[in-house]
Amino acid sequence: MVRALLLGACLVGSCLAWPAAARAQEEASSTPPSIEERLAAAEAKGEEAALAGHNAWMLTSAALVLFMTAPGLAMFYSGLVRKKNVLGVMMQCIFLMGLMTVLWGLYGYSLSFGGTRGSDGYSPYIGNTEFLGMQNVQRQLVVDKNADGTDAPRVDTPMEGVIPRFTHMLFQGMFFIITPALICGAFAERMKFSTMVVFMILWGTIIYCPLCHWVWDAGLLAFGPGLAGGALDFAGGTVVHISSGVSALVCALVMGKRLGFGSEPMPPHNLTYTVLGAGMLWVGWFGFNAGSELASDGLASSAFAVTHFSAAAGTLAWAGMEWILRGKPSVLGAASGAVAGLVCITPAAGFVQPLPAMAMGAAAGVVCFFACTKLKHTFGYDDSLDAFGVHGIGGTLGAILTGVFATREVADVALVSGGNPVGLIDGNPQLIVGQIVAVLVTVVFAAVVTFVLLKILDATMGLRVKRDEELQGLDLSQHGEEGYIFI
Amino acid sequence: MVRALLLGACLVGSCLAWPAAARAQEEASSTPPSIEERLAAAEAKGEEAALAGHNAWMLTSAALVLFMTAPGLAMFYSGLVRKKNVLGVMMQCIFLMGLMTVLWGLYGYSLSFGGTRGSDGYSPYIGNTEFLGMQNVQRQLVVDKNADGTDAPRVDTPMEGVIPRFTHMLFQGMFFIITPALICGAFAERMKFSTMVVFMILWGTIIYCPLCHWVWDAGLLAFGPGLAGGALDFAGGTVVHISSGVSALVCALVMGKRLGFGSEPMPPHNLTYTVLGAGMLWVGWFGFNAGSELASDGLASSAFAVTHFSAAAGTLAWAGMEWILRGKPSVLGAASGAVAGLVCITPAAGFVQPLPAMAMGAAAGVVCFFACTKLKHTFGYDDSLDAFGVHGIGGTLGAILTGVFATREVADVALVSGGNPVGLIDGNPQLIVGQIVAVLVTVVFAAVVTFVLLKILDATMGLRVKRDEELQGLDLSQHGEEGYIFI
Amino acid sequence: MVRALLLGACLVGSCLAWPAAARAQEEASSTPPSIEERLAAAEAKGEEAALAGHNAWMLTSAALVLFMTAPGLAMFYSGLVRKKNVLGVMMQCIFLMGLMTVLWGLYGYSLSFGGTRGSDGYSPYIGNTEFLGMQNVQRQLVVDKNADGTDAPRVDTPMEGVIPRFTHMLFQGMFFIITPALICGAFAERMKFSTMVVFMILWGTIIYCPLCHWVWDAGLLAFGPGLAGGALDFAGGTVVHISSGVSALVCALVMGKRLGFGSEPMPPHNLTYTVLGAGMLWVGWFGFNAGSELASDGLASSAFAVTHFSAAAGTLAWAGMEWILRGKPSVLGAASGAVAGLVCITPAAGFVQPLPAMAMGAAAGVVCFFACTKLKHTFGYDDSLDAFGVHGIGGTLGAILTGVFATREVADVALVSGGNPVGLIDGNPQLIVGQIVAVLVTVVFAAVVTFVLLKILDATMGLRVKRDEELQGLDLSQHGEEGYIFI
Amino acid sequence: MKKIEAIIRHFKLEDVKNALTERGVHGMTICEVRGFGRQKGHTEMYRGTEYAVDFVPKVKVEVVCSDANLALVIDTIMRAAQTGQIGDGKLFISDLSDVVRIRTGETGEDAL
Amino acid sequence: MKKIEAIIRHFKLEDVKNALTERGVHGMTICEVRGFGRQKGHTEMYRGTEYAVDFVPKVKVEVVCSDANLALVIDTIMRAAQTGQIGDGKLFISDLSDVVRIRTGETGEDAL
Amino acid sequence: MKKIEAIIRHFKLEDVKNALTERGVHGMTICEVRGFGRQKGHTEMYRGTEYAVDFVPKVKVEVVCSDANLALVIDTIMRAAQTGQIGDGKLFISDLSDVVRIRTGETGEDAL
Ligand SMILES: Nc1ncnc2c1ncn2[C@@H]1O[C@H](COP(=O)(O)OP(=O)(O)O)[C@@H](O)[C@H]1O
Ligand SMILES: Nc1ncnc2c1ncn2[C@@H]1O[C@H](COP(=O)(O)OP(=O)(O)O)[C@@H](O)[C@H]1O
Ligand SMILES: Nc1ncnc2c1ncn2[C@@H]1O[C@H](COP(=O)(O)OP(=O)(O)O)[C@@H](O)[C@H]1O
Repeated sequence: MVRALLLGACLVGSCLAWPAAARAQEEASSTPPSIEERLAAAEAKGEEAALAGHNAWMLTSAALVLFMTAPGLAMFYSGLVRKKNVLGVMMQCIFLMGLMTVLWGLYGYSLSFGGTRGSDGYSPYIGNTEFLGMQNVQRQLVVDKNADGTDAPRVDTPMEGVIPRFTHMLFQGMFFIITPALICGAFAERMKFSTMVVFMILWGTIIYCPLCHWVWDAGLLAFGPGLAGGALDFAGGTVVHISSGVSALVCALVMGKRLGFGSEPMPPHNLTYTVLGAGMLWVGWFGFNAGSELASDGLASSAFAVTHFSAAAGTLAWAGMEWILRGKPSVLGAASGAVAGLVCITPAAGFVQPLPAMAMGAAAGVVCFFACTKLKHTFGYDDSLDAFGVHGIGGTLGAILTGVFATREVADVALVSGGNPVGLIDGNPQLIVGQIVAVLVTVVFAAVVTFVLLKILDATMGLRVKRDEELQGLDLSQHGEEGYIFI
Repeated sequence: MVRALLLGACLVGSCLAWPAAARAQEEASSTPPSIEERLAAAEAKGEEAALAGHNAWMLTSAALVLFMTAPGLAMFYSGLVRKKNVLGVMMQCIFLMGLMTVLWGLYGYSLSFGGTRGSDGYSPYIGNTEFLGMQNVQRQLVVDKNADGTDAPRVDTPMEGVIPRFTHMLFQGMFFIITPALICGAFAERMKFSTMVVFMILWGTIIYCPLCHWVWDAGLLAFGPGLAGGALDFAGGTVVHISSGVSALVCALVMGKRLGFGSEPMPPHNLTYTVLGAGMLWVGWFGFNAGSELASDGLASSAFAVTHFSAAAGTLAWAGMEWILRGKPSVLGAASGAVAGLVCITPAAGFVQPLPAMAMGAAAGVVCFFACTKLKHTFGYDDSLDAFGVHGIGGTLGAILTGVFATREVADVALVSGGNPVGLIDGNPQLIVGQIVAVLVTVVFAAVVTFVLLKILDATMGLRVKRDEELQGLDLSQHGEEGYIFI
Repeated sequence: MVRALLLGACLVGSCLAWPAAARAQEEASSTPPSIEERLAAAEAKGEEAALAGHNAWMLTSAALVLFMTAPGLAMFYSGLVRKKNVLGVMMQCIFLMGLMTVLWGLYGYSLSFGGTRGSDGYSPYIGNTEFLGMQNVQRQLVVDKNADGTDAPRVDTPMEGVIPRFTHMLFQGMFFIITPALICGAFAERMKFSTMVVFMILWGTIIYCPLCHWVWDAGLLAFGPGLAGGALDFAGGTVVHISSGVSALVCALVMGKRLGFGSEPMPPHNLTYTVLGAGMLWVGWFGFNAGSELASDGLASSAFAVTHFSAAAGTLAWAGMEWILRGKPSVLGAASGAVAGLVCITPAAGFVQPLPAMAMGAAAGVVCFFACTKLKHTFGYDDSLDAFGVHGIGGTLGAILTGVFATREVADVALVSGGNPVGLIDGNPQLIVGQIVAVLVTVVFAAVVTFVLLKILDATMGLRVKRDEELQGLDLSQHGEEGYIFI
Repeated sequence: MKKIEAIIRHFKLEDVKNALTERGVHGMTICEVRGFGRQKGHTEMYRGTEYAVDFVPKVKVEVVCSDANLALVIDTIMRAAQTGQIGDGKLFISDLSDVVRIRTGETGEDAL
Repeated sequence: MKKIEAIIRHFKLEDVKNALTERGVHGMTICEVRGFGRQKGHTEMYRGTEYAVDFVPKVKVEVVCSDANLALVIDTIMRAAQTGQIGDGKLFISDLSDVVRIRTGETGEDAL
Repeated sequence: MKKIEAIIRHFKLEDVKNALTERGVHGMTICEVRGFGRQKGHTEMYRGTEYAVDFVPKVKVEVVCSDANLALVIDTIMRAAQTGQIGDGKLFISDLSDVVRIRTGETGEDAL
């Protein structure tokens, strides 16, 4: 923005939060500043600089997580459906970007993160109204007094740890978009768009917000105060992947199969999109996991590294299983394995070492491979894009393995270990209990509420498009458009 | 680069700018440093750290804004044309990335930002030669003297506010690429490539650089010294969107319609590209708007947040209008709405609160929807990809609503509010006048100069490809290539 | 992660590394802290902030470099092959992301960067076991003592310069992915997948790791201690581009031409992917080159800028050559020119000024244009996607021109110039000798080892797919999948 | 010999193929076509511009058979492709003067 | 009954369809084809390699009509598809021995 | 006049085209088709679901020629398209009652 003026003033925005320091600095030109003044200036500069550094990484992370939904997931998922439904899937992604963001700003963030344990009005079950409509998040004018009694107005941005609360809200808000978007994989190619919209509003409000509060706002499942000692969930094993994966399974079961499922071929119409989307998810996941440190520090780097290793091992494992069992590694297998590895490391990202991370990724590749091939075929449900097989199963595996591999060598001392053993390999068997309890609570909660919601919606609005519409494809029937017109 | 050596030295590059501090630190190993020395080191460290943090975000932002042009806009726009012109559109984007960057480096940055108000050689009409060929931007060797009289060479990177001027130049240079690229939407599928190249050189030089100087280098329209008190334009409502949108309309009018417009169907050949491109634009726009703070601070987070909210509201509003008026929300509508919301919030990003931002996005979704459907059909011009309908109209709306919703609760105190009311909701009716004046000046300036340029080019080089070439498509006729060979 | 607790503690992760400072700050609420205490806190804050800022940029850079491989290179390369091989190319990219990452974590990083010149166990030929299995890279628990004798456990993240070593490892690990992936361009559409996997494991281990050590870990070719004074290679002219480009040529020669090469048309099946991929490469390259500064400072900005200018000039030069010689600029030409410009500036990014960078980009555009058109046709080898023509030739040109244009005005004083002339334009003819020697060593080393590897693999596993498989396409024959099913 | 060109619905292709092979007809050639007839197309809307897409995607199945087999083939396709709703498609029957198998040069019914 | 196969230019399809429907012909099937004939193709150039693309994209329109209608259909298509420049395409007329409507089993002209 | 419909392999198209033009046949129309016959298709596998793709991509080349030229055209295509392996394809020969050149209105052999 305004450049020339900006030079006249001191150091843009944030500097204004430290008017004393700023003034000290300006006076410096006339008389040499005292040690006291220089120290105050250095302190202010340090604060500004720390905020700048952490914020730089966290804003980038927020952008990366949105990037995961579109183009990432939109591309990954839409490549897997038939051509006639390609826009249907993409529409779910982009529309949810709009819808969930508005809900998050209005009340979602408050229901998730409103209230601080120990202070008035805090509940371990659901967030309070602290941040409703972005109050206490947005900037506000504060008028201090100068030493000479004149007004010293400044604009204050509320902080959350080392970053502006705005940044925290944004980062977490991106999770509120991608989590419901993941569920879309289960009912792809057959769900009525209008019902999906209502379902997601309810799902986000009644399932996501409480879960998020339980796990990440010192609630029911949080490490420490939570049930059975609570669970460690660095970046969303329970909140994001188990919740969406289990709800996806319930959707697949309640909605029933696609017309022609099992008899007609339904191969992915554009695997190139799926691979490219997987690459984008991999890149974006660095923001998802390393960003969940909510700061740019050594632990963020560690989380980034284990994320990368797990994804890599997952890629090799899934493709390797295919190679062994069917003679050919497939690119869909490699892409799926990468995602499985990423899902599995998510809850563990801030607690485990690189080699265990590779083991976790490899385990996820193998287990999710069987979930998406054998398990699904055995039970015969139509989880179109394997949202359950990858996110539900992979997330559960990750949550439990976090209890195994979490270690005080990695975990934050002040928040987690206090220097004591953390996971099973550290010699502490307790954590696994907390992890399993958290998994069970999440599974039951997500499954039951999703089931009830779907039944109500089925009775009122109807879940599926009409038979003809399904045959014609969602692109034309729901949106009146075609994906590709190559003539 | 050189790792092992690097360990031997101190702290890479930037540290060298503070040799005193560095030396102080090194000596620390022998005798305990004095408070004075430690303070000097802490000050140096603070400077290094602040630069690192702000620069991290701004380099990321610069990358994000380039990402908006390609792949973002290239994908968004090219999906909307017919298959035979897909490369024509992409070529315009990638070629402009080359062309405008070279111009920017040679003289564009200087014409836009050369000179500081108040100092010699400054003109409010056009930048001076300060930065020609990157002088005063690029690094330079400075040889200081050590206390003992020996040479202490160091390389200095000129600063611009809290970031290296290089970073400022890069960030602004990305705007110089995307702004002309936006215009391409108006004459898609029919403009001669050679003429486009010449047109864009002239447009960038004669329209963009002055406008940029007027608004962002304390010139004719700048807040404060500008006409009628000047206008607030955080990230380019006038400079980027109104200028390109209005020029787009003039292009559409002067060039005439595509052959077969109105009689033949011309549906988007690949809406999947358009949606994916919209997702990329949304992500990249965070760099565009939050980066326009030119620092990583609380206001950057605020700008990021309102950008996100406005895009979300725009998505819902445009798709919602379609749902109400035509019974189906379309994915093109959702994507267009997101872009409309992003355009509208651009001038306001650093001045408004979240809820007003949602209102602005919603307004943009509705207004641009009507502009691209009713208005265009009423007047019958062929703005192929609605560059005017979205950027011209959305930018104008945003510029005016900035006058309404800008508030001292958000705006930078030192640069903008001084603690006093800013926009209409703060109780200050003056700003709206400045905003409207800036809009009018921009509209008239861009329209008239574009018109004259086009008329001259029409008479000399010809604006349109030949009839046969247009029928064959630009890919083959202008570039001798095909987009997809799927056989 | 855990939000509410986080507020109770101090400043997340990194802060814990400075418990004294943290405590000082907490006590501040009761008694005013002494100058000594405040200074310690300010020093700690400065360290935290600097780490945060540099790390923010470097993590972003690491993500950007992965982004270059997929979706970037996957899209760029796959668009150039025939439809039946589109997945084959993409599979190479995504599988290598998994494979090379696992190797890097297990031993690659250690072989490349293990050991510090001057310390025990260092070899200039190959890295040692310092970082095997991520030891000395990963986090570790350290138990200090408090003043009162109680334990003060903290988790330490080893540093590398100003960033966590984890970050350094990640950033460099991304290079270990993209470099082999570049080679895939030479044998596209005909190589057996299983053989490719084995080849890349060997190539990475035997060629990449040593080369990386020679150049970037103070080894055989490093600036200063290296042969003939060593070479400057900021971001990988020799290590990445010459090594991969030359190996690519050897692959093309040893494997022979694709069936039907020269008689059947083999046009790019999806140029839209290629252009979009080029855009992604351009964006990602900012991380590649500016990230190679390993810090967020003025030199990073400079490297970013010259990267951008060179890419731009390359775009114009290649497309311009076509325009002049064939009457039409092609979009493939523009995209190829951008990549050529990016390749050429890579070794020079931290050493040259903007205008020379433009000259280098333009030279690369012209030279690589001739390499990919005339040279290839003259010698008749089938380097399917011009990996040699662009990376081999462009990298060589860049390495040599670095010797010409590197200047003390830009280069890091402490690490490189010491204030003395650097390149030819500074008046120092020596550097060019070192550059040429490094190029020759790299060319010979990469060519010979690749040749031997290929011959062994040819005799044991076979390099090419069977004739029928090649006709059917790699997607079906190697992976059992189709890229697009548009019916 | 006869050529039957059957214009059918996409999702009936599997059924038609299976029905034919079950009845011993082991050759056919298919092609994507778009048809215009009684069955209505659909409208698409892009930023306020409405396009009537009158052509409906169909598959054309071409089966060449001996005169003797004609009735069987017609009957088989008819049954397999019928849904009873407008747009089921048509069979066009014509004479071929000869058939040649490229691989062997066989002609006439031997070539099938 | 007769089958008219018309090879026409892409951008004439709308006109042909409208002309036919105006004259009461309410059925046709179209298909993307590429043609080789007098009309020249184009050359494409990718990194110095030149490809001559000899085949030009065309649309094949198939109309089945009664013998009585043949002249009308031919005339209608001719007029609508003509530009007068090389590459306008051709009409191939052949006999059909029968037509069947899959939905109803009607045959002959009733099936149209 | 005769119409020859040749179902051939993709990679033989160039050869067929060249062979025909060498022998003075300067017109043809081609179309992407998929064939089912003796030649086996392939299987594809996506996350554990296996699809047998029975249809093999082929190209249909349609050449219209005078009765006199028929043998030449058949022979030319046969030679150019043969590999000797299952799946080389077939030629279907039928009579045309007329040909019209849209541009000029010429009919019969003049229209070719
Ligand atoms: N006169 C015709 N000539 C060629 N194709 C026709 C003709 N009439 C119909 N068709 C084809 O048959 C398809 C089905 O015809 P339509 O009238 O929609 O329904 P129905 O098969 O029930 O009669 C059309 O989509 C078109 O492809
Ligand atoms: N002998 C032929 N057999 C089959 N199709 C033909 C034949 N000759 C021409 N065609 C088709 O007719 C189209 C137009 O023919 P062409 O010679 O280019 O121009 P014109 O239609 O003016 O005679 C060709 O593109 C091709 O599809
Ligand atoms: N009865 C038939 N009707 C129509 N097309 C056929 C018939 N039989 C074979 N074809 C076509 O001919 C192609 C080749 O036939 P196929 O039996 O595979 O091998 P061959 O050509 O060696 O006999 C098939 O893919 C199909 O397109």
